[in-house]
Amino acid sequence: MSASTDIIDSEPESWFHRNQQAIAPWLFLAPGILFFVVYVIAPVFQSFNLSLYEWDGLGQAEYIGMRNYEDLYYEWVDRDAFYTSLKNNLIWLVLYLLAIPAGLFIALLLNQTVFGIRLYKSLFFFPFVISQVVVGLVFTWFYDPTFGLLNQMLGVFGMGPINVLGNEHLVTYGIIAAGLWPQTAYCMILYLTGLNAVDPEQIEAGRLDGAKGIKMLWYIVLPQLRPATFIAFVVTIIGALRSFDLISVMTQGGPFGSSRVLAYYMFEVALSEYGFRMGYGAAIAVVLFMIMMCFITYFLWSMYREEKGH
Amino acid sequence: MFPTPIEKQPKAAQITYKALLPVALLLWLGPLLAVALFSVKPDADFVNANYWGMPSSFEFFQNYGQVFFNSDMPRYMLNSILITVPTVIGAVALSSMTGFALGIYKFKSNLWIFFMFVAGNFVPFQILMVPVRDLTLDLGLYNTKTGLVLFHIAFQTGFCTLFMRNFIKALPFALIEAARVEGISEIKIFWYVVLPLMKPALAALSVLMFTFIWNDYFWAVVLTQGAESQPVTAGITSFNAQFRAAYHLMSAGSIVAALPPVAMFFLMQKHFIAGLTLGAVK
Amino acid sequence: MTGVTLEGAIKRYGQTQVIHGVDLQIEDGEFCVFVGPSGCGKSTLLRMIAGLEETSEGTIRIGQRDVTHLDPAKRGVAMVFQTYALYPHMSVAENMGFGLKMNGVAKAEIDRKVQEASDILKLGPYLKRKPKAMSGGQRQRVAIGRAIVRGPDVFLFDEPLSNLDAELRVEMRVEIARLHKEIGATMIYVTHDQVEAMTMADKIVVLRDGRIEQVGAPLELYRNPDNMFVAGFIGSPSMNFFDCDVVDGKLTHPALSAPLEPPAPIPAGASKVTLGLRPEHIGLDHDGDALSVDLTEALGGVSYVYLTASNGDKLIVEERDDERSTEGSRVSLILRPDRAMLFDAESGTRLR
Amino acid sequence: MTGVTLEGAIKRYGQTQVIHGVDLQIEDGEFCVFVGPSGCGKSTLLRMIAGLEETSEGTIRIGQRDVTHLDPAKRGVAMVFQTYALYPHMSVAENMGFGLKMNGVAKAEIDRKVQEASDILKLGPYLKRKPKAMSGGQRQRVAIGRAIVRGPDVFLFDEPLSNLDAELRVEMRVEIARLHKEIGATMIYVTHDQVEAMTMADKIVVLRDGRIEQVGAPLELYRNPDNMFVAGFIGSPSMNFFDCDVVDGKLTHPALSAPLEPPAPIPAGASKVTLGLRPEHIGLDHDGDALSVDLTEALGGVSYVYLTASNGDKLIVEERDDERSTEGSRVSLILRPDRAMLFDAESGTRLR
Amino acid sequence: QVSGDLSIFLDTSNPAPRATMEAMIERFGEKNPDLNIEITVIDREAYKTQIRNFLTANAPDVATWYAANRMKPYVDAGLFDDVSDLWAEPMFADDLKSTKGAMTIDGKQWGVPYTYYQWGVYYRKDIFDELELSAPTTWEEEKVNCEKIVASGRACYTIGTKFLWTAGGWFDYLNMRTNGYDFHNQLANGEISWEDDRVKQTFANWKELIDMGAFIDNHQTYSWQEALPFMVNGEAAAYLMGNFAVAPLRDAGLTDDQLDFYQFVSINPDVELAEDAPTDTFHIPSAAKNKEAAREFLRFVASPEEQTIINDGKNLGQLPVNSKSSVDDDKFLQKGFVMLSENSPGGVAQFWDRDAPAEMAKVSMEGFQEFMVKPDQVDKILAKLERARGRIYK
Ligand SMILES: Nc1ncnc2c1ncn2[C@@H]1O[C@H](COP(=O)(O)OP(=O)(O)OP(=O)(O)O)[C@@H](O)[C@H]1O
Ligand SMILES: Nc1ncnc2c1ncn2[C@@H]1O[C@H](COP(=O)(O)OP(=O)(O)OP(=O)(O)O)[C@@H](O)[C@H]1O
Ligand SMILES: [Mg+2]
Ligand SMILES: [Mg+2]
Repeated sequence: MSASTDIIDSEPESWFHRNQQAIAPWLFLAPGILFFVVYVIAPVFQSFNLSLYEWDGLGQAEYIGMRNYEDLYYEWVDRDAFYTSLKNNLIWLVLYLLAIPAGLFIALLLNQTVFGIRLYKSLFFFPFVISQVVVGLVFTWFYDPTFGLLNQMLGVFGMGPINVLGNEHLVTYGIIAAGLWPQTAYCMILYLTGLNAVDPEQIEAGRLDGAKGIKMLWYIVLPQLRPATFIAFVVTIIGALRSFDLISVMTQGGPFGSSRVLAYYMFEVALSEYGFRMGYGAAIAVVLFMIMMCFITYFLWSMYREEKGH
Repeated sequence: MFPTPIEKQPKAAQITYKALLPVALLLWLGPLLAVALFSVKPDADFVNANYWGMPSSFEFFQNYGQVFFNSDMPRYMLNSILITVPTVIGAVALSSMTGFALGIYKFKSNLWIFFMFVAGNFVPFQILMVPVRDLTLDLGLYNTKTGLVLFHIAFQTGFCTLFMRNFIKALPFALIEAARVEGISEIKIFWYVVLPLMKPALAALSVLMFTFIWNDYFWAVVLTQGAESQPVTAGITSFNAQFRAAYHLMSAGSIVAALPPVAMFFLMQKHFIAGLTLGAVK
Repeated sequence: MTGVTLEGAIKRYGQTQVIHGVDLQIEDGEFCVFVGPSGCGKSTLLRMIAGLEETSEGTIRIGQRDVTHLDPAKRGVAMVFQTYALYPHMSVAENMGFGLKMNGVAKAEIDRKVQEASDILKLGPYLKRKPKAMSGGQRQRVAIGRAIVRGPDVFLFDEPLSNLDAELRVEMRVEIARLHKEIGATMIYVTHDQVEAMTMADKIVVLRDGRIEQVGAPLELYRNPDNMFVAGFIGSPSMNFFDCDVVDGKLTHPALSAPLEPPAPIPAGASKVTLGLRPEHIGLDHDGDALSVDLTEALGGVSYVYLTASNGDKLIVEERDDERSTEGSRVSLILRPDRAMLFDAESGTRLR
Repeated sequence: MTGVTLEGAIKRYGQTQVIHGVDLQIEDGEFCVFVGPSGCGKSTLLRMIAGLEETSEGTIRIGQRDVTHLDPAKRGVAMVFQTYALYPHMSVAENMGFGLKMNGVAKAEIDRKVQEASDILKLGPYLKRKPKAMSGGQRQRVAIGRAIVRGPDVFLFDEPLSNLDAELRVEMRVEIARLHKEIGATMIYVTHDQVEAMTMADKIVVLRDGRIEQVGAPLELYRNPDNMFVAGFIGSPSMNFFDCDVVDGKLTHPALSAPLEPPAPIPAGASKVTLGLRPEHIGLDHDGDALSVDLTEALGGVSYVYLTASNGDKLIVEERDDERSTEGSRVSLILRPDRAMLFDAESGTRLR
Repeated sequence: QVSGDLSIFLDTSNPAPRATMEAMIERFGEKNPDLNIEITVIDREAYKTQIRNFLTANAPDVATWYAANRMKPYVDAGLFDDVSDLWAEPMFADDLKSTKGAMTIDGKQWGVPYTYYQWGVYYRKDIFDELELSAPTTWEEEKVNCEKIVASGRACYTIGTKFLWTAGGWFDYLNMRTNGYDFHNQLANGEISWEDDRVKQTFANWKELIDMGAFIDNHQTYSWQEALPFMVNGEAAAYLMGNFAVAPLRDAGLTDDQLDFYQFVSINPDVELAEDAPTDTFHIPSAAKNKEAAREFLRFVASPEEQTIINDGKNLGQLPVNSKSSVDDDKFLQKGFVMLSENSPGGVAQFWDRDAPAEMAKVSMEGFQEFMVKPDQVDKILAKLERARGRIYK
């Protein structure tokens, strides 16, 4: 076997070649970072800046300092739209989390190997694939006070019709229920894959230890589903804070603004028919961003720990 | 396996389970089935308050024909395709590169750049609304599919990078080292070694992106207007305005709008679910 | 009496039968090891005893109780898994006490028993730790502790040491042997490791394709195997087999310098038999010429010589101390006929 | 000349230094094995030679060339990884030819070289297969083939066999030894397997905490270790060490029935030394009374006896053939003084 | 004859008006064969948000919009072209005089109207006949009628307030009948407190109707179209709406024998009757590329012939803005025309959300909707509106 081949020639290397490993990552990153900075990172700061201005989107922006935030504060004090939006956002946050246990429940129901179960799983997952716009429409009809399926069913039980989307106390819950539908499906799939990854030997160890049913679930399975739960938690929180499509399609924030959330309110203020207070909208977005930032920080922090753990 | 496999349980439980499954499914998909039912009913059924009964006549072709030949629906669908496909290609291409860079190379700011993408992905996108709209206006891309595509690519790059980077990071690093020992340049490592290995991730991510983008409504409303460039999610609302209170047509329209992602899901189910769980986060 | 008795135990997965009617009696306090090639049904059999797999037919008795259809938790067995199967979210103490807690035992009682077990296994300092923060050997010890705490009649081990590295394996092996002596419970132990089986077992059960090939004490199997399978399976390096022709009542083979007096009577009419000789029972004559030395592997104290006969048959011979054959040289064999074994060429059963 | 020379090679990760100035000369065509406990820096050293880790200080030469800061590809080395690192999407032939193809070698040339390598490794029938469709041993052979195709001066192996099961490991071990003989290139091989090191190496490098403890031929290390670490590390079961008191120029220890004439001169003034004896170099006197038998492990051909001295020291003695000590009995040792070694009690260096 | 490209954005997305506009543009195209016309029809609701974008980004040559305050932000931002030159032409100066005021800001004209329409009460004559009622003219009659209708198990009025402005219509009428046209303008301009007693009186009147169950239930979930079936099915007897409601009602099967119209009743005899008659308009964006063709188009639209055609009963079914054109002999158009020209001494308002600034319109109409659901909360709602007034008219 010959010992030397053409690979080993000591011609002088180009600068690029020598520093390949240091430069390459930046070349690969450049387009992605460029796009991301221009369209995502910079706008975040622009929004912060804009929230100090009054601007109708047409003329010249006028610097007004913290006035937008003051206005928000007064809206809060007066229990006005901002208050409603923030309150509804909290309701969304809390109730949307129901998708997690619900998803777990369905996942447990479907984690079997009977004939056709694959089809069942995908059909149960189905709502997640559909656009929220369609989901919103579907649920609007479902809730329709005269012919909606809900009231037809209530009628069977002799209960009077309720106008879910027209009642300022029920409307948010009604929309959340619609949102829970696809979100539950999402959590379900996460849990199904999580359940797949549960160590069967631990289940067996648990059986030998006499843990059964709920006890098994609580003491052995759930702790192992922690990663799935964490992800479900993160996506649900994000989904709750971003909720826009459903509100826009189902109620447009109504009746009399009682189903607004921050995300919708800011759209309404900034870009809807009666809106175009860009700075004010930006201020609302900043508030929303701050809330989200808590969760982002938490998420990044746990990711950081994991990365360092390895 | 948890819960205990049903085969190991008493016969009675097995039968109950198997009987209950379809019932549960029907309840779960009830609202959708209702829409499907609506979409084949004649107009008359709604006038006669026959909302939930059997269709008095089966008007599948009539209703869907109306949607396809007598509305802007086909145009919206085409727009959706012209928006979704380039976005998917663009975002996946960009993020394969960023994912590669962040997953393979060790450099100081690696983790921070990665976190930038992740954090950006979770930003409530409403905060981007006003500046992005202005940017798009300034670029002269307002109300163009290109404007929408560019933004989607940029925004989705966050999620896709998270996804790709984690996938690439999980590849055996020895493969890269083996290639380096063989004197293969970094670009070629990316192209010939890593990219082929990412096929499952690429497939999963593409499918996932397809549904995300197809279903986008918010940005469609913010950055486009009119049948010329709006995708079907936004189109469906004006479609519904056109056929206000014509439930059979609205239902048919909704079903048509929902069809592509649903078809995608069923065809690529394996990839889709892999995508959700691999990437883990939306 | 808490021995384990299997009678005609059969296991089917759907159509395929994987355990074919096993009859086995394990005495109270015995250390019984299941060995056999991969896929022969060792784990399945063990799990049937544990109750983790249903028994399709036959009965399983623990002591006097028929447990064939009993719940695993009710059988009075404890199992130690290959992957330890510790609950990762519980501390060591919680892991060990979990079974008792599930059975509603009082807190104080649990603590006492956990303390007891951790004393036996020297786990005291680690009771508060999570399994993640422990080495493989420590984890396996916790898994054993968890079994001890439940005070079972029968301990079941499924390849408990195969995830450990060589050194730890030796250590834990000794530990388990000591434990058995200390608490004296019946133990059933699955392994594919020769050394473990030989050193730990009171009784070895050799399985093959879901059937028992032979049951016996380790050295009995080593010295007196019933068939070629057991002879080849027990002992490392494996026994050398020579397919000999029977000529005038003597055995001939290219590797043998001279026809050999058969070590056992040859059945009438047999023209072929298989001769078995262990590497340590063959010596080398360096003046001989029957075989060539392919390779010698010197491990320090011993070395193994790889030989090829003129008909291509390979064999391995052990050399000790400072004798070393050089590669490429030619040698012939010095046999110890008293240690040679004879097997039927076809069925592989031992001829005695 | 394509040996490998390391001069004062140092590796730091940030603040922590993991290789502390290694000087090593590996001759052209030599088979050199790195051994040492986990984390001692074997892989790091190998990867420094490959160029996959930067060398913080010192120089590395391959043949005459200083390659310390050269690109891995330019060093003329090929590496075989523990995990094979085959490109899963390429066929065997493509895997082997990939490096050449990427470097612009002509198709015909590639085919020729791949053919050549696959002939050496008997991979002919598998050239079209994907790695997935091959067994572990075959995969590792492909990985080696890939290395061969590049015709490197130096082959680097990082625990190439540790992912294989015991049988295959033996097979591949023999294969690599044969390969080395056939192509005669310099090979550096990292392993933690005693047997591999002993059987394959021309030269063993024993590492510990990033420093070389001893370099030498296998049997030399076995027979003539420089210090306690090497003596204990090489050989299985490990050498027994006795911490002896020096009384009147003789060695005393509770395990020894009588004071022992030291096998090597004791330094003036030393009151304690350590005596080392391998298990195979000790015999047992069953009429003695110095130690008690804890346990015997009978492996068939040999058995190991675990003994405890009156001061609690443990030791292991090998017994052969049919002698077997019974547990609980008392024995004393029969030493082979010519095989005994003496070590400084403090530093552990060999006293000769 | 003009040539080049002409791009027109329309918000007439409902089928009937859409067809009308498309036909009209086609006629314009026939007259100008060298002109390449492109039409974009945008959903009427969506149009309201999108106009800002396209006026700045990719402006068409002609766009529909609304008169009065509604066009002010765009005029102020310089997005609409000054078309005073058109209004100086004889046809505009003479024949369109009546709408000139609505098109004027800062003494200049910024667009050209193409239609307007009356508001009023459309009712089911057959039901009134069945209950032996006649069209009311006074508040008392109105309430008496309503009581009888409610007693018959029907609602007096259908309404869908999901998109809020329908409630604005009710407020406009009740307010203008209670306090008059000028008060309407002052309130819209933020010159009057929402907690003023006069405003409270308006709401008190409104509450009378609400309390007696005059309106259908769940109106907050319906759009105005979704509220039509109640009237068609006879579950409600009347609808306060613009004349554009006639077409869908007819389409739904109501004949002219069943459907009739009356002017909103007078409440406070001291104030003169005033009406809402919103004017729909065409504008030329400042950024238009083919302003010459655009002007030609506006002339075409305003011409008596076209005004006659597009506003006739088969098309828009509304009132022409050109005094030379003839009003269709459709009975509703006739009645409306007479009402606006002869029986509206107080003045003609555009509509609440066109006269009030957008933000105030939004907040107040939300208040109206809330009031219609929870009339007892009136004080709270008015306080809220008053706070909003303090914020908005700075
Ligand atoms: N769930 C199952 N369905 C069908 N066949 C199975 C199942 N589990 C095990 N088997 C089959 O039963 C046989 C025995 O498997 P078992 O796990 O008991 O082997 P083993 O002796 O423990 O092997 P190993 O040494 O590899 O652990 C194998 O042939 C296996 O393929
Ligand atoms: N990237 C790194 N950063 C910091 N320390 C490292 C890094 N890689 C290795 N080390 C340290 O260097 C030392 C040597 O590691 P190396 O992998 O060479 O050991 P090894 O001898 O190959 O061990 P093993 O037998 O377990 O493979 C270890 O203490 C390890 O912790
Ligand atoms: Mg097994
Ligand atoms: Mg290593």
